[in-house]
Amino acid sequence: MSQVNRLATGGRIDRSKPMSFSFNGKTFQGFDGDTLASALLANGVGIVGRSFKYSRARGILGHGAEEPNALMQLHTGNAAVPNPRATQVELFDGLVSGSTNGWPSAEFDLMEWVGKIGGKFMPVGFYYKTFMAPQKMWMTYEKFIRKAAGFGKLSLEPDPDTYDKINAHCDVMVVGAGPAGLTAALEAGRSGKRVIIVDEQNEFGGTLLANNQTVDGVDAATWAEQATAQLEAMSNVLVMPRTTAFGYYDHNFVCALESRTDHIGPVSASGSRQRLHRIRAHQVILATGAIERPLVFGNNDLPGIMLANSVSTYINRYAVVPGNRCVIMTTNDSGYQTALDIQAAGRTVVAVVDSRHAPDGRLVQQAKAAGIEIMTGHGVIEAQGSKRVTGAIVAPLDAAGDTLTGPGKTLSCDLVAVAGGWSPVVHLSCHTGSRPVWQEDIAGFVPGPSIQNQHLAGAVTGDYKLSQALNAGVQAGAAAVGVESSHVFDCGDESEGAAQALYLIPHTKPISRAPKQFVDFQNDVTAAGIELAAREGFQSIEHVKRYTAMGFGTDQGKTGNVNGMAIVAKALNKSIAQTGTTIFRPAYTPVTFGALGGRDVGVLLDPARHTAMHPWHLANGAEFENVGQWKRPWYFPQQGETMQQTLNRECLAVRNSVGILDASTLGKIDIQGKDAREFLNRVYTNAWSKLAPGKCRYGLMLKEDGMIFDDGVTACLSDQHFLMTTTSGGAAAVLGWLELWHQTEWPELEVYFTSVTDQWATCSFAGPNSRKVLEKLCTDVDLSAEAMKFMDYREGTVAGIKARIFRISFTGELSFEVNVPADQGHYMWKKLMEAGEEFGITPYGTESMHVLRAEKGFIIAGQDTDGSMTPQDCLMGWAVSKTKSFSFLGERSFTRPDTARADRKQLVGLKPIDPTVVIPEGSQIVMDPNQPIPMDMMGHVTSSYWSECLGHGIAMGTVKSGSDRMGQTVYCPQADGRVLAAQICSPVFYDPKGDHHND
Amino acid sequence: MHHIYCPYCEETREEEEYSYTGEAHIERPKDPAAISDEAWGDYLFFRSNPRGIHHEMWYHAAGCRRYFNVTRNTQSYEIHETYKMGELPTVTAQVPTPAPKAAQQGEAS
Amino acid sequence: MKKYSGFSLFKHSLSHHENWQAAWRSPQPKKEYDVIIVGGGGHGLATAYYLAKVHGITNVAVLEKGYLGGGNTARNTTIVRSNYLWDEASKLYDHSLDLWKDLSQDLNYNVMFSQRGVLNLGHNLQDMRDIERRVNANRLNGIDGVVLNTAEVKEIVPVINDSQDIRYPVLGASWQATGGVARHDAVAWGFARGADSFGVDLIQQCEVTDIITEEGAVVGVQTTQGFIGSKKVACVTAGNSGVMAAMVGLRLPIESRPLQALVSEPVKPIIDTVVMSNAVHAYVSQSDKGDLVIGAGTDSYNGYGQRGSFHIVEHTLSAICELFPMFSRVRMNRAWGGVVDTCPDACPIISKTSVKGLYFNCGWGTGGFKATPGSGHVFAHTLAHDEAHPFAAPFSLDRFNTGHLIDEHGAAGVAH
Amino acid sequence: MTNSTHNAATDVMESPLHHHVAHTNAVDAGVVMTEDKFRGHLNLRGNPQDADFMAAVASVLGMALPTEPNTSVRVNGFVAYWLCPNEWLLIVASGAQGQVEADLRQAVADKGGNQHIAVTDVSSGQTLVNLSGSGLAQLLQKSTVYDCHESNFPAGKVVQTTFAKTGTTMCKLEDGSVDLVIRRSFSDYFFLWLADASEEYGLRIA
Repeated sequence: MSQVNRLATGGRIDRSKPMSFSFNGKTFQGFDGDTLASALLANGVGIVGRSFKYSRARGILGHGAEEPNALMQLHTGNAAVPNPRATQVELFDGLVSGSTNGWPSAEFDLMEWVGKIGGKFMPVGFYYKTFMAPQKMWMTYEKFIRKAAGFGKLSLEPDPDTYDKINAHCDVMVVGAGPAGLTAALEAGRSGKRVIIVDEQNEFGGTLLANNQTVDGVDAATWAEQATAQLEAMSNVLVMPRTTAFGYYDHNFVCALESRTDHIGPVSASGSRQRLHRIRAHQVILATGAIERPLVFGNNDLPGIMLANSVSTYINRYAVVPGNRCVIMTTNDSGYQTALDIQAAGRTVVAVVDSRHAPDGRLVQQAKAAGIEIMTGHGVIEAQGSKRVTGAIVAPLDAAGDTLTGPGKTLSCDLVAVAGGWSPVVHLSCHTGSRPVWQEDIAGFVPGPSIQNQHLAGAVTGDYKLSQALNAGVQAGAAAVGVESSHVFDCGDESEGAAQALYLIPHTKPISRAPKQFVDFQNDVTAAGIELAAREGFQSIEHVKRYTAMGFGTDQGKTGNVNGMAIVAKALNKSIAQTGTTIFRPAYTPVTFGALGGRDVGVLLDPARHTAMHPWHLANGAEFENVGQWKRPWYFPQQGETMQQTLNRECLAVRNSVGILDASTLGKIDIQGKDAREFLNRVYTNAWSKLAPGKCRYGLMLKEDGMIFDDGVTACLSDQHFLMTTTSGGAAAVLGWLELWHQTEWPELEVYFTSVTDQWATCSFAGPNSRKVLEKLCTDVDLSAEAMKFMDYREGTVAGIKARIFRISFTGELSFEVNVPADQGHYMWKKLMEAGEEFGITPYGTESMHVLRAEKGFIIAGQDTDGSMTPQDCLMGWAVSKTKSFSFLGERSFTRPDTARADRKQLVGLKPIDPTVVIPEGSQIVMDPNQPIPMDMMGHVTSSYWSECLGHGIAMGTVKSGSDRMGQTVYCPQADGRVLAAQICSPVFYDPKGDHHND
Repeated sequence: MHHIYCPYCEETREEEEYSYTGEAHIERPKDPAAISDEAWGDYLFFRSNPRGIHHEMWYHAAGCRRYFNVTRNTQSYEIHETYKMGELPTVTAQVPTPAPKAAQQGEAS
Repeated sequence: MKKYSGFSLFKHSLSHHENWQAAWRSPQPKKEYDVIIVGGGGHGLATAYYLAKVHGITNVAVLEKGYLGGGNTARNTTIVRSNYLWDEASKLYDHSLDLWKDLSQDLNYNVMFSQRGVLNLGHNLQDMRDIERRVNANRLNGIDGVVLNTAEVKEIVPVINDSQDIRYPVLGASWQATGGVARHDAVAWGFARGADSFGVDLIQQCEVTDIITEEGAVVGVQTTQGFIGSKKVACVTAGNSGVMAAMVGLRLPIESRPLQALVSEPVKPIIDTVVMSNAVHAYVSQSDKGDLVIGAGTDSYNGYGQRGSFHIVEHTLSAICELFPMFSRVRMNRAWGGVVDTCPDACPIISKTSVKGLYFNCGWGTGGFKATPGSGHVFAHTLAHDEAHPFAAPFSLDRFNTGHLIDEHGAAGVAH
Repeated sequence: MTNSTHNAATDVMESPLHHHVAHTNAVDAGVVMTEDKFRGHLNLRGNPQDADFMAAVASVLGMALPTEPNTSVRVNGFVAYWLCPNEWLLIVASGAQGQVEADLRQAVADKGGNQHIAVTDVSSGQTLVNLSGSGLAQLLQKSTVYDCHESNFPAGKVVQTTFAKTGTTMCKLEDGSVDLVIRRSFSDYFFLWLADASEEYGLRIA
């Protein structure tokens, strides 16, 4: 098909670069510089899709972000992109596009008949009134409803593209590179300050690119090119085309999406497809322009009915005239410019239909002089046609535009250009909480007061003259950088007659009976629907929006909202100012999830923290567990082993000889100062005043509500120097906690905290042979049982490295922890492995560690506690001092009525009656498994393992009044019907007297 | 997206560097054992939570690791001032928030 | 109240839908009511409905400063489930779920309650322990739930990333088949229409500016439409509860935080269930219109601005793209924020106060929508009898003094 | 008191980024990474209003500690970063940290020993990475929310801020390059991020 609507000359397309593309399976030609929309119009394509609810044929309405109809399905396979607007898709050779709706095709859609017949029974809100009985059937109805859901289709394959982000900072951020934005950026740029200017289009200039005016005597488009070149030449100005500022957040934070490769091909060959710019600006200048409004009349959604300004843009910028015989429906002078443009393009202007009775502006005179027929005091009340407009019924209106004053007549046409006035693009200014204000004289909302450092320039303020936009830009740019400028641009005579505020053109029939008069094209919201909503009591504009779905589309009501509000206001007998507007939210235009997620996916989703010994674990086949951000070896399977076999081997090695664990991930906080002891007294439950240098002590840390928050061993390195350990996941929180109390409540205490988690690599080796291993590597410390007792700390040299040695145990066996600077951690580990070889030293992971500590009844904070357990609940009252003079954090909460209750859940041991059973962790505990549901649950199993060393399953769990129930049998009903019985016992299953670790 | 002046770093930094840590100027009772369960509960959990001027603490977690105070409008998100620990705000709500007094339960339930 | 049905739609279509009556009246406030409910959101309207329907108390006004259902009801991700950990919470939410099942018929208003099932994903071993614990508790409480492994999750959500090599692989999930979503606005409107039909006055654009007490007892409220008397005032004002409490010199254990949500452009159906992941902070379902409806995390600061910080949305969408690698090509259409009333234990407050005749129903935090009918039902009981409904009793204010907290986030981390 | 001295034997010591040297080094790389490994890092705490403390430290380092926020001082191979009003990071020669720590404690003790100070060896817990090259500015923009433009981040300035999803202390040098302090356990993540973010400019490990 040839480009029937393409002009031979003019426009900003490059005729030397033809491009072939497909739409709904047919191949067409366009040119470089086209959008998909301009290329489709050039080829005479009318129907671009089907409407959501009624499956009506829809064509292109606008030329930019406002387009509600032309949602496309682009590309194929994993490159598929659902829902871009044809008006915003730059054409490239080989582009594959299609409609998102329509079955079997958008051109011949069978659903149209369903819509035509069923539509009558589907007024707004019809879902709420039916499909209620029986309730169960809703899911069945819904299945059918969901079949019609959605526009475009996602690929099921992962996205082949990447997306990234840039943080940017500037003195002045200019949004929009139309006339106002360009002069604002030029003015601000001249000050030398850092300026960023963005525009959603591929080319800067905005309306200048499709304008017949002159700027200081220079053709508008040429002036725009020159201005852009000047900006590009300024090193302090960042010029970003194809970049949409989509969100304006508090404290002048603006987010902009840069499209980097969408105009080149379906998938980015290298680099990111899109880049999110996170911009913090001292001053923001919104030069976002205005969008033309359509008018509401019967069948106003037919293909061939377009915004007048868009028709002019297609002619002037793309050299495309989207019709042969055009009727222009206008309420203001701007429609006349379109008439002149059409005529200049050699097509027929059937008539300009002007709702005003006595228009007399400059453009009106020009049109008259050009011999264009003008019907004043008239309105298009209904369009005719099925797949494209074929005629417009025109009837006389009274001066207010409320009532028809005579019979209508039909004008034959294939294009209706509608100029219903302008809506300033107030979206961004709303994002930070500023409410737009209705301005009667321009019949539009303008940005309201804002607490941001925000400036406005151009059409966004409701002033639509080119010279005013240019001059306002200068002033905004100057104000943003704190200078004064008196430069004034001259664009010739721009005088205009007064516009009429008209939204809905009356029909011969009442709204409820007239042919559908569309307000929101994408969601098929009609004037009748809005009127019905008002009739049914939905009187707030937000209610109307929600009941009718007006403005909920992907265009967020850019063309329809004001008309809808006007119809609501009229139905309620209020003014638009009283009715108000809904609030615009980010995003101004939709933003890909990928860009919002950026590079923080895959391995970069969250940092994986590694210890110094990590390479060894990898090389030796460890399976890893996520503990907080850490990767910890979970277990070290050998060839052919099941996980349980591995655990059995690892645990027995510890019990019988020696095992080694990488404990580097435990949080470590270095504490220095005269008041370190006093501070520890306040944050731990137990007493620290008398802990001698060279000694360690276990401590429990509580939140002020008395619940266990963290635990760990703290060593006294010297009288005023302690090393605290925390859980692996809790280190940052504990350090923040210590700093909080020190900085806010007890600044008088002389104590400093420094994180040394990463400084020290920790090898923990446990088992009866652990001393022998250490003795091979350490000769300068007396490691004998007499000289270095359980919970002692020494400094010494291990394998030639200055080390900290702790005799502490989390396994119940004789055990040592050696801390060395992490640079030497890997080396130390290897040396210990060598030294331990003769004893069969066995690396073990967190799972065996869990088994070994459970055999000893040691808790894991976060597994056996859950934020609702006190030390007493864990039967750890022994770790709570009752004699400290200072009321330590959390102590007061112990005496609250609920915390002091005797029947609280307590942590006890559970021995399965069937010794071969391992009760699943998370099992709930009941006393009587035969009771009816809901059962009286006494607690739950927190930890449970097979103990190879003991030859039976062991578990820990919470049980109401558990410590009073020793010996009682409890039951754990399972999902599969089994009931597992266990006897309540001491949680210390192994070596209750502690002979082993004291060995 | 707050842009917050750290009174210790003496620079305005991005929100991502900070964490919010709750209402400011809540003092720990000097003698917790001496106060009622109600007063303790009030200290633990009850907050003024105003719509408007709010004095609150932020922690410069990714920066200098200092806690400091911020006077911020919880409706407009405007920050009026930031000040160091131990200092008092200069911007306060015109209508003061009510004196601390926990909403207590009636007897029946 | 004229009954809605397929037949009524047909009948009205013959008269071009010109004769539908208003779903509710727009009355002027009377001088005095038996009960004033402050807050015309889902919970307040449900309270009014059940007060009238169950307790026969119809001389009731619902005062709403904006428009009905315009607060968190209008802003949430509409997830309904009852698989809470603790007995107290699960009883309350399951009571609510029971009411949901027949709500459309009860209200004669299709609230589109769609039981498409809810998955709560686990990404590490502790997540899975917590899931086991919660599902076992649910089962023994008579609440449906099963623990699924990765393959079973994949079967329900074929588009999920089930690779075990990713940073936080899906290890499994809890699955509540009876959970789902509902049409949030319809819930408010259905309750409003129902309450109105019993004679409850729904008064919009009526902001309560003060609560008037005499000798420690409530006598009425001062509003932008004048003084309105009542000896019982029930505040159901979610994020604004702290502001209401301050009117009588009370404080609450509540902080109001921004909670953000977003929707994508409509795309053809790709997921059928609700997928929630606490560990990576992402909650997603797909509406009948085709939007992916996504809940983000709560901002950490207090805020009444109905908007939060951008990085929260970024964080959520990186998690979503990780879980659903094809979603990175779909586009966010709109993001917004609500003001959620967060409690220290992530459980609500349904309670009398030290001021006679003043009641609060608040603190629902991020999870109030699912409780709407249950909350209204038990709160109506509390108001009617001046004594807590058994399901509401554990949620009294004095638990913060006694220490009897019902720590849902401490225990299970699933507060949404 | 702890004097942890490093063993000089290099096969014993592994820097946090040691295993990333095998990265495919780009020709004409826009980003060049150099790990300045095994430097001595000491965290120093004390009261800057305490003249004795300041004098004691100056006597050891041969320079006064920086007291202006976000500044650094660099003399004779010693570098001191301001971290907060009572906290500094001292970067000293490889292996010297033990001696410097001992000297600092002694100098303070000589002043009467009553000062409230803390010195902590963190040499092994972090590493110093230098980034330079034509792609540096954009790389930093991708990686940190801090404004690294020269007008805001001149030579000598020290900033603690975010780096992707981890944190860093960074210092601008006279030659325009940037020194970053990276925590050991995050170093693998740091490198993954760096390699990814610098892909479009090319990355070379010097």
